[in-house]
Amino acid sequence: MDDRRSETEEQRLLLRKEAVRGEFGLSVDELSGQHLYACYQCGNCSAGCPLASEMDILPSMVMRLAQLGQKDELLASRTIWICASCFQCTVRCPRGIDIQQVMDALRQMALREKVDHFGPDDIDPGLAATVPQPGLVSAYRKLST
Amino acid sequence: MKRVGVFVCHCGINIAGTVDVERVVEVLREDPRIAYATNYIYMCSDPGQDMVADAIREQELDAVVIAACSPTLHETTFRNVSATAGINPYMCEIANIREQCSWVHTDVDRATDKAIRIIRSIVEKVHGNEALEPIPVPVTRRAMVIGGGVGGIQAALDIANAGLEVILVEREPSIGGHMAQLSETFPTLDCSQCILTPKMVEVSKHPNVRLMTYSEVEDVSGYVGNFHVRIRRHAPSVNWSTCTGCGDCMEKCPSKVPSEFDRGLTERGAIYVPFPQAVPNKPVIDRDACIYYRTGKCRLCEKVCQIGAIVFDQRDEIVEEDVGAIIVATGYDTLPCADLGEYGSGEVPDVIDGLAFERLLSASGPTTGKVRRPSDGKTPKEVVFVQCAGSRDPERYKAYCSKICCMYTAKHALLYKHRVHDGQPYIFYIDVRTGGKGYEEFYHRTEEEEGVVYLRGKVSKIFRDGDKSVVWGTDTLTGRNIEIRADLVVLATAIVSQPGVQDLVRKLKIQVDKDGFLSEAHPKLRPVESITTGFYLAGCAQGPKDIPETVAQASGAASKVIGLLANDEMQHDPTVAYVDEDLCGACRICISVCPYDAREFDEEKGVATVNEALCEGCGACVAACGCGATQQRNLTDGQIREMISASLGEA
Amino acid sequence: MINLPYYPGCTLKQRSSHLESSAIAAMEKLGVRLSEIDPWTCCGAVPPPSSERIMNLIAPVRMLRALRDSGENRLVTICDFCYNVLKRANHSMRTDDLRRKRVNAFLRENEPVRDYLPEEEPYGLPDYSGEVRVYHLMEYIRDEIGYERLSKEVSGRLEGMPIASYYGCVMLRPRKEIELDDPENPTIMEAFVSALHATPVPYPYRTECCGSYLSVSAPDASSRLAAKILGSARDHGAKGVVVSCPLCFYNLESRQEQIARSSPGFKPMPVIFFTQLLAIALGIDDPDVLGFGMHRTSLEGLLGASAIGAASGSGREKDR
Amino acid sequence: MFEPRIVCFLCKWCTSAGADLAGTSRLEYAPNGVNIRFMCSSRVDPEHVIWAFRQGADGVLIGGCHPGDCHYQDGNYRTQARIALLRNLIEDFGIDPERLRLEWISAAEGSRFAEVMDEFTEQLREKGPLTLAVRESSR
Ligand SMILES: Cc1cc2nc3c(=O)[nH]c(=O)nc-3n(C[C@H](O)[C@H](O)[C@H](O)COP(=O)(O)OP(=O)(O)OC[C@H]3O[C@@H](n4cnc5c(N)ncnc54)[C@H](O)[C@@H]3O)c2cc1C
Ligand SMILES: Cc1cc2nc3c(=O)[nH]c(=O)nc-3n(C[C@H](O)[C@H](O)[C@H](O)COP(=O)(O)OP(=O)(O)OC[C@H]3O[C@@H](n4cnc5c(N)ncnc54)[C@H](O)[C@@H]3O)c2cc1C
Ligand code: SF4
Ligand code: SF4
Ligand code: SF4
Ligand code: SF4
Ligand code: SF4
Ligand code: SF4
Ligand code: SF4
Ligand code: SF4
Repeated sequence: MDDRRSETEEQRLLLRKEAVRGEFGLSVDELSGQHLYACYQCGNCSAGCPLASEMDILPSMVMRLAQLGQKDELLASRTIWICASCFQCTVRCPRGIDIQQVMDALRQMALREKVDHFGPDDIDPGLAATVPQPGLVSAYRKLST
Repeated sequence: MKRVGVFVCHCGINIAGTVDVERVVEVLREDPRIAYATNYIYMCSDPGQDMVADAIREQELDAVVIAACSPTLHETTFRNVSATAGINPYMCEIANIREQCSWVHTDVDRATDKAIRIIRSIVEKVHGNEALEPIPVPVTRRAMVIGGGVGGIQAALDIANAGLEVILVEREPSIGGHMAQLSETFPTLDCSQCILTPKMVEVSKHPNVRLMTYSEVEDVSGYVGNFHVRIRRHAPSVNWSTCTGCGDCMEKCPSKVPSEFDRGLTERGAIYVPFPQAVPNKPVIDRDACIYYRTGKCRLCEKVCQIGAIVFDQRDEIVEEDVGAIIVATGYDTLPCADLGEYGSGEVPDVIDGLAFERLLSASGPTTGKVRRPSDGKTPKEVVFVQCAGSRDPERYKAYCSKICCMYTAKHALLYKHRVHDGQPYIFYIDVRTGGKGYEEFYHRTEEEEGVVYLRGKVSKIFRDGDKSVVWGTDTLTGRNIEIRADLVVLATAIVSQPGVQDLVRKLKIQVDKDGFLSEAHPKLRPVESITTGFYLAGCAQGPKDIPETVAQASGAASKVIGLLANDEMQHDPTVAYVDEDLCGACRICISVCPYDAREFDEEKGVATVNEALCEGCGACVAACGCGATQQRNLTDGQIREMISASLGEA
Repeated sequence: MINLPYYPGCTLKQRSSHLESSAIAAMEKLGVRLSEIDPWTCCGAVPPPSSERIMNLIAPVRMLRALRDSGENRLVTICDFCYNVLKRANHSMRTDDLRRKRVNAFLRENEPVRDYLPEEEPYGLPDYSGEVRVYHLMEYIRDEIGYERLSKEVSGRLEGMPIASYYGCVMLRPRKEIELDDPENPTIMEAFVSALHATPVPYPYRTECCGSYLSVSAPDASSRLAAKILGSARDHGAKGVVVSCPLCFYNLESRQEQIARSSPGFKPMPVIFFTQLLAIALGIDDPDVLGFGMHRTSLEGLLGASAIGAASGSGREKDR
Repeated sequence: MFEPRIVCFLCKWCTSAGADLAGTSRLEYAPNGVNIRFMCSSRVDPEHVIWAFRQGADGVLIGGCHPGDCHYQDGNYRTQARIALLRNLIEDFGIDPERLRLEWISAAEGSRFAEVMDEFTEQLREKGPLTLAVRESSR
């Protein structure tokens, strides 16, 4: 009985004001130039994201978790690496948030804290020889330090 | 020099506890600017009031200062006392030594000092005061209502029933507005036509109402109580006094254009009435659509009309009227589907807006109330409703919430279920807003009993695929994206202001907010009045509203008008701005600062003037006038200087 | 002949040389000489010049500024990525005071000292504030040549050919900075296709992203997107897809074998650059110019065997 | 201790009503100001302020409704613009612009009014009496 309770307890997001309006949110705001709290969770970004089916956390939920200061969960997510910076979410957000920039900010933070998500070694040499430069440059710039 | 008397009140110990009233009186008696000073325990009591009146007579005072509580409490009391004692009420002023002195200080010496300064400053004010009379403004006891939707109809009826004349001006050939297009109305589901049509007939038959449809206000001059209006009556090209409304002409007219009333779901002729229950039920010729006006050939309607009522060369007519008050009830429009690129720009045939769906649901509509989709007339089995289409989107569309669409979408889904029992409605929403009596219950009913699936998320894209309209949305509650291959999609498009509103408000000189809705004088306390006196607001012209709120505001506006027109004259506070013509340098700054358009320029004399009936006495123009030409009655710059000096002088 | 300053970008010089060769030849026929600006450097290629980092803006602004200082006020580019970067850099020089100051200050400091400059102008020429108009070649054709004129200049070779336009992600977005067309309901490519007498095929996926650089980091995800886009175009009756971006071309054209592997039932679909289409319509059939040899997916289904045979006799693949 | 003298120009609808509320709530504050009630803060002419300084005021407070709440629509915006200009002007006269204070105080903010009066009085006490060439000569 007791065990189960402590388990459910752990599933709760422990909110503290340090997390909700803390360092993390501020640096996301600063790095992305966007206001996280402008997001009112309409979900439009998720609904139109062409890569949503490849993501573990939908873009709107990325925004929500960022509002709640859930840094670890976000930086460990697959979503931030799957986002192709296609601007679809950005052109549709009713609150004018450039979500793609928020993704970029999260990627940067992850790169600063951890190893590269993707580096020259990960690329198939055949691919490297044929893929147009914007693809290569973007991949390196966005996905590695 | 005026003989000024000062009456210092103790208010029990409320004043006397902190302010040494005896000393105050002693000091004031020494003041050469003061002829008489005394004190009393309760000045507003009957004996206190008598004391003031007696002193005015006995001491032959020209003016009095009551040093007591805030003027908001007893200014009127003591001005009345002064009047009964034979001096002009504007010769009485209040010095506030309670709220702004005795109650907020404890040091007796300093509070007493301050009280003396306060009194001396007010004494200087009355020295400069002149005797004033309220400005009488004559009133034309007739009103005009612009817009013949449910709001305008209600307002016109209320005024007419109070025994006053009303002119009801409607731009379209028939009154009724949007409510006439609706099927059934939330939350009670009464049939819209059934409750509206009797009112339309009543207003058209009312002896006190002059109905002018197919008409527009050309211009308005004058001010509250005395407006002069010019109304353009568009030529219907039909002699309405002889036309019987038989409809033969409409049946035969070969021209066909989309019907505005049916949101393009049906067609009408060039000669038409907008809908069968129209009031008045007389046709007009839409000259842009008429073959004869375009090519010089046809005149079929003329041939079939037994009466000979068709008049091709009829001209617009200008009617001039005087009215005392104007109600603006010009309603709303909805955001065109064409503006919504991600929802198909209005080009996907089975993506329609809420008003079109109302027509599909309406028993008198193009499908006699059976839900059929526009593309192929089939019964749609899966219908997606999209809320907040163009609302709550400051980035691309409208920042505000359109207020009624949550409710009418619930209604749409429910009525759809009633018509198509095996159909499945889905509603995409961001929030469900049900602020109204019985509204939340209505929403629960749709959700629980009617099996409507509510999906929390915005729809990002709609496109046509085969005969389906594919909807991409999300459900933020499960964190899953959704695709629905719908047979019909209904967009709850944003409520927007009338496209013509800018033109209208320019003519009326009233204000609109950034979204084009009419601005009210105060958002809480004067919600049915325009900022410009004499204009009143009703219905969606002021902001998105449902029918109950529209009707409530219309009745509120009507009662304000009835109050204003109750007498032949209105009284206006005389502490208004005035101009010393010799000093005026004709710079016209005053004209630009006045929020009420009370300042005008007399080209002949080359000086600025004040329209006293419009001036609210704010003083902005007085402060703006660089020449000192504009002053305010009983608060001139000279008075203010004296007040300042007195407040800083020795106590 | 009109001389039009032209920025090629890295890709057009190497892996997508057929985009450049067909563009130059076709524009030549329309009386416009694309003259490469000199010198040019890589534009940076990363679409979002993020607000905090001005470094992404330096390379594009330096080129635009040099161009302005040489008296030009137009620049055309073809690659969607270059266009996005140049146009957005330009936009921020027009609208963002702070960034304009910072970028210009940076450029000044790193400028070679020119002692012939007069004293009163120690900083040389005035700040760059977005004076050059950056065109996409498609935009130049629409706005400066005009589709009406174009449709008169071309032959009927493409008459009635059902072609789907694919916009990709960065040609139209973000809306406020690019302002090329409505990103939700664009018409520029369809109108271009019509002007060439071909038949534009509308389909829902025309503005859905093909995965961009995910072909490098998450190739399977990008394959799945490409399969949907090409499948949707096919379902709506297209015989070919026209693109303007080298990366789109790569994702939709060069990777069709992988796409076929991950999406059973996938059928190859011809993909062609808009400049190639234009060149064909203008009667060009030099195989070196058209560069069909660089295609991995047969164009036969679109152009017919004879047309391809003639044009693809030889082709260059510079990188190989 | 130096007791500064303050002239307060208050609009009738908001700040004067706020001052009344401070009274009904019996909030104590420094008695250094005398209030002069106008219909609207926009009635304040820069001349009035300068006059007050010349007549011996050590500070002038102007109180109006919060932006957007003006009874006369936008009077307080005008005041704000005028006072901003006036600040520069009085500085040229050798008057510390901090001696002129503009506050938005609503009819519900009695405590705010009391606070402002205390704060302003204290601030002026620190600054000491205003010495002014024009004033000296006029005395
Ligand atoms: C799809 C939909 C469903 C709805 N369902 C419901 C419901 O179920 N229940 C409910 O309570 N509410 C409902 N509403 C809201 C309802 O329609 C409005 O509350 C109501 O119609 C407002 O009435 P009105 O008189 O203010 O404006 P309107 O009905 O718009 O009338 C304004 C009138 O003014 C006229 N006019 C405009 N400009 C001028 C001019 N310059 N000169 C002269 N005349 C002019 C117009 O022609 C029109 O006749 C619904 C609204 C929509 C869009
Ligand atoms: C916490 C809270 C915050 C709010 N904030 C806002 C806000 O920010 N903005 C806003 O617009 N609205 C706000 N409101 C709503 C606002 O309070 C009401 O809209 C408004 O007060 C309603 O006024 P009323 O005159 O109808 O009723 P009330 O204010 O309730 O007045 C009714 C009066 O009738 C008297 N009375 C009752 N029965 C009898 C009887 N039998 N005989 C004689 N007298 C009787 C009562 O004593 C009372 O004085 C808020 C409400 C709450 C609860
Ligand atoms: S579209 Fe914008 S407002 Fe909506 S959930 Fe995404 S980030 Fe938030
Ligand atoms: S930018 Fe990223 S998150 Fe936004 S729609 Fe494109 S892939 Fe999705
Ligand atoms: S007049 Fe005012 S101060 Fe005097 S007794 Fe009456 S309430 Fe009190
Ligand atoms: S036919 Fe004549 S009488 Fe009948 S509706 Fe038409 S105009 Fe009127
Ligand atoms: S003249 Fe005009 S209105 Fe009359 S029948 Fe012909 S088209 Fe219709
Ligand atoms: S009323 Fe409901 S549907 Fe309409 S805008 Fe507001 S929240 Fe959206
Ligand atoms: S006092 Fe105010 S309302 Fe009167 S004329 Fe002057 S600015 Fe207008
Ligand atoms: S501001 Fe004064 S001087 Fe100027 S026009 Fe008005 S009254 Fe005359």
